[in-house]
Amino acid sequence: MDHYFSGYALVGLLIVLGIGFVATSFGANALLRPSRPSPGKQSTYECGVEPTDGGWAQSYIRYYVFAYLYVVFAVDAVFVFPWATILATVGFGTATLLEMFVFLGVLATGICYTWRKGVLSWV
Amino acid sequence: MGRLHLRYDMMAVLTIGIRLAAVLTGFLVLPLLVGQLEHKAMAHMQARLGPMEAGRFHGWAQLVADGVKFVQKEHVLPDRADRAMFSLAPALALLPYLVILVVIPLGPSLLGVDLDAGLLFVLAAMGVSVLGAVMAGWASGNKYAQLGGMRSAAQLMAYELPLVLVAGSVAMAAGTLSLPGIVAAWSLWWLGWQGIGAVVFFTAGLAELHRPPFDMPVADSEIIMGPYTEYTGLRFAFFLLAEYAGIVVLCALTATLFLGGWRGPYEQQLGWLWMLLKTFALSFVVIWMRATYPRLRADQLQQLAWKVLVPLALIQTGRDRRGEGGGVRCGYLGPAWCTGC
Amino acid sequence: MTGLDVAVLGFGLLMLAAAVAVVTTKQLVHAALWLVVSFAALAACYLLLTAEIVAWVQVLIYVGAIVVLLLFGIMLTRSPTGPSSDVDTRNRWPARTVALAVGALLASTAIGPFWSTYLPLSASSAGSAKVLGTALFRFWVLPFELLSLLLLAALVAAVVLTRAKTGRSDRPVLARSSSGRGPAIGAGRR
Amino acid sequence: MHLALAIALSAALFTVGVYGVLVRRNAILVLMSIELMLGAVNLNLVAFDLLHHDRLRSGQVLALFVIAIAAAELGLGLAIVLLVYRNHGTIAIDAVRDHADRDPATVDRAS
Repeated sequence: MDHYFSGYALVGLLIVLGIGFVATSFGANALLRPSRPSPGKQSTYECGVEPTDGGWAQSYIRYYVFAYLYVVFAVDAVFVFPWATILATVGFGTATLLEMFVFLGVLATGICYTWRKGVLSWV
Repeated sequence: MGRLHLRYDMMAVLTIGIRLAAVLTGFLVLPLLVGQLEHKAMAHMQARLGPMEAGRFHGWAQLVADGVKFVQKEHVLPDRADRAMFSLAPALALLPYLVILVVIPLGPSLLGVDLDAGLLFVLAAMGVSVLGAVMAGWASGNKYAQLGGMRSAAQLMAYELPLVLVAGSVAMAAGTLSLPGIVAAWSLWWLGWQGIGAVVFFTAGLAELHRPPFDMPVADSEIIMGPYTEYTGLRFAFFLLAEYAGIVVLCALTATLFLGGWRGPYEQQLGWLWMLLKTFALSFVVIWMRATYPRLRADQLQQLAWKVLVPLALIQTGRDRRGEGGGVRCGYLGPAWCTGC
Repeated sequence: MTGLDVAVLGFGLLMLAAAVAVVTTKQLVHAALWLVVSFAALAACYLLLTAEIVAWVQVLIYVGAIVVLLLFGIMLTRSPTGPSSDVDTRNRWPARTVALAVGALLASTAIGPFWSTYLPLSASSAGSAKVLGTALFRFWVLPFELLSLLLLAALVAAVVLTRAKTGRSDRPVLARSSSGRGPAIGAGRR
Repeated sequence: MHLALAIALSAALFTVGVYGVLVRRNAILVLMSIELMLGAVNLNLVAFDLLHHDRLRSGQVLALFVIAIAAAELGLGLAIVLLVYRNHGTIAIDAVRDHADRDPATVDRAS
């Protein structure tokens, strides 16, 4: 109990400390830096050319497919961790191992499917 | 009695203070050392001298001078930018690495805190830091920045998976998620056993940090630093610091998980030294890679991740059927099939 | 009220405030980022409840993956950079009424019986990887395997859905993109 | 800590989620609100798991399953939203009425 809460309290303190560090350096920056805004300076940087139509660029759906692939696999990957910690304990042996292999095998099927469908080769 | 309690509390507060101060110092000093190493090592690889002026002796104070310069630079806020997000993104990119450092052990008891779910904590925090790049890319209101943001997000998603899988493989070998626990369980033959995992972890980590040859999201010759295009001054410096802090974290993690952390000759006395040496040796490899390999294309990046690293990581996880320690260690289809039921 | 109560209340209020921002902000990307804040605070609540693994899985999956997915979705549907006026329907008051009614119902039915129940958070390992792993692989094996099948099905579905448009470009579906901006998805070849 | 606190927070979060689902026009924002509701459910599951301490750890395991399934659901939902956007040029959920039960003679407002 003590160890658990004191450990995370330390992490929390460190986060607070980090925010303090960032705030201090931004504050020092605000005091030390000049501030001379001008329209040219504040326009969007496009390699010295006049910026054209908005700050929006079209993206590929392909990014979405890869992102979704990741989500699906990340969801299983998190189950690997509880599994990893108990495999060596008494009472969990080959059966647990095989269960995980079935799980991973189904997912490997998924990746084979996407591979065959050509999703993994960009464009 | 009461006084004893008070003294105990004082001690506890002092210990916590020392730990926090040590983590913060490490966070501020180690990335600078890696940065300086990069300046000098890369210069010598390219038959240059690198920085020589600042601090007189081989330009050791170059990065300090850079920092002083960055603090005094103007913060240019583009008209199209989303003000709050634009200003906060660098902090979001930087802070996760500070937080990760707290669980990395320099020695058996020489660490910020030993979390029971340390490994999962580290992976979660690494995922958060990428949000900084995506936020920066979107908030800049610049096409190149947005493209860079998308690319870094896509890259993160491709490489986080092998990272998570091989981390799971190590956790299985050690039977614990606590980082000191993993180092304690480490033994020399893991080098061969977890070798694939080490390579996959290190490569995927490089990709997550956008280090060359995986620097397509920030390719300066192509999309002018990607998400960081519009950044100036201290906020830009924060992104740089995040990159180098990321190198430190990645190398320290690889050393902890795969190379045995503080383990080595005289580990009782010199453990911290081994850990630091391993970390810096790996950092040198990171720099070496930058000077050696050309940038990968978007399709090559994704194919490397999904067609090479993920299958390798799956193989690594699959190979793990024999762990260490007690319990049931029967082969895959061995006669002890019943023990688990 | 113990310190733990105060901490849970603090993070809980942060979570609620961020959630309110998610459902009221006019900017889509801000909504996604408030969602991050809300879920981070929720993860902190899990941590305080000693559900360690659930907390970090929450951060890993939601912050690292789902929010990025949402951001992709937002960027692919061409959301404006600034605030947009048409993110809400006009029935704001009916929505408020219904939501408050649901909330009141939940609160009255769920809080009542447990008004004075005290959560004994003595076992710090209540949510550790070992405990959850033991439960998962001893009692929840079948749901766990079914989950993999579900994920496989979802993966196949997503591939089919997103590949639909990368096929022939003379499909009637594509021709119906009438806003004059052309097909936005997979429009690298515009 | 008091269980009522967790339940109250969870109920409030669920309320916010319900409001979001009802009031939002943009389909992606609706999906986000659904995630809020699922988060509220998870908070309840975890809190009651710690109360009951059963051998199955049902609450926490179910919370893990909910997170996993929510991820799959959201990804698929977004894929559908992207398709809708491609076909209709909008993802305002009240503008997409292809499957609405009404007289086919009325004007097609979908596109």
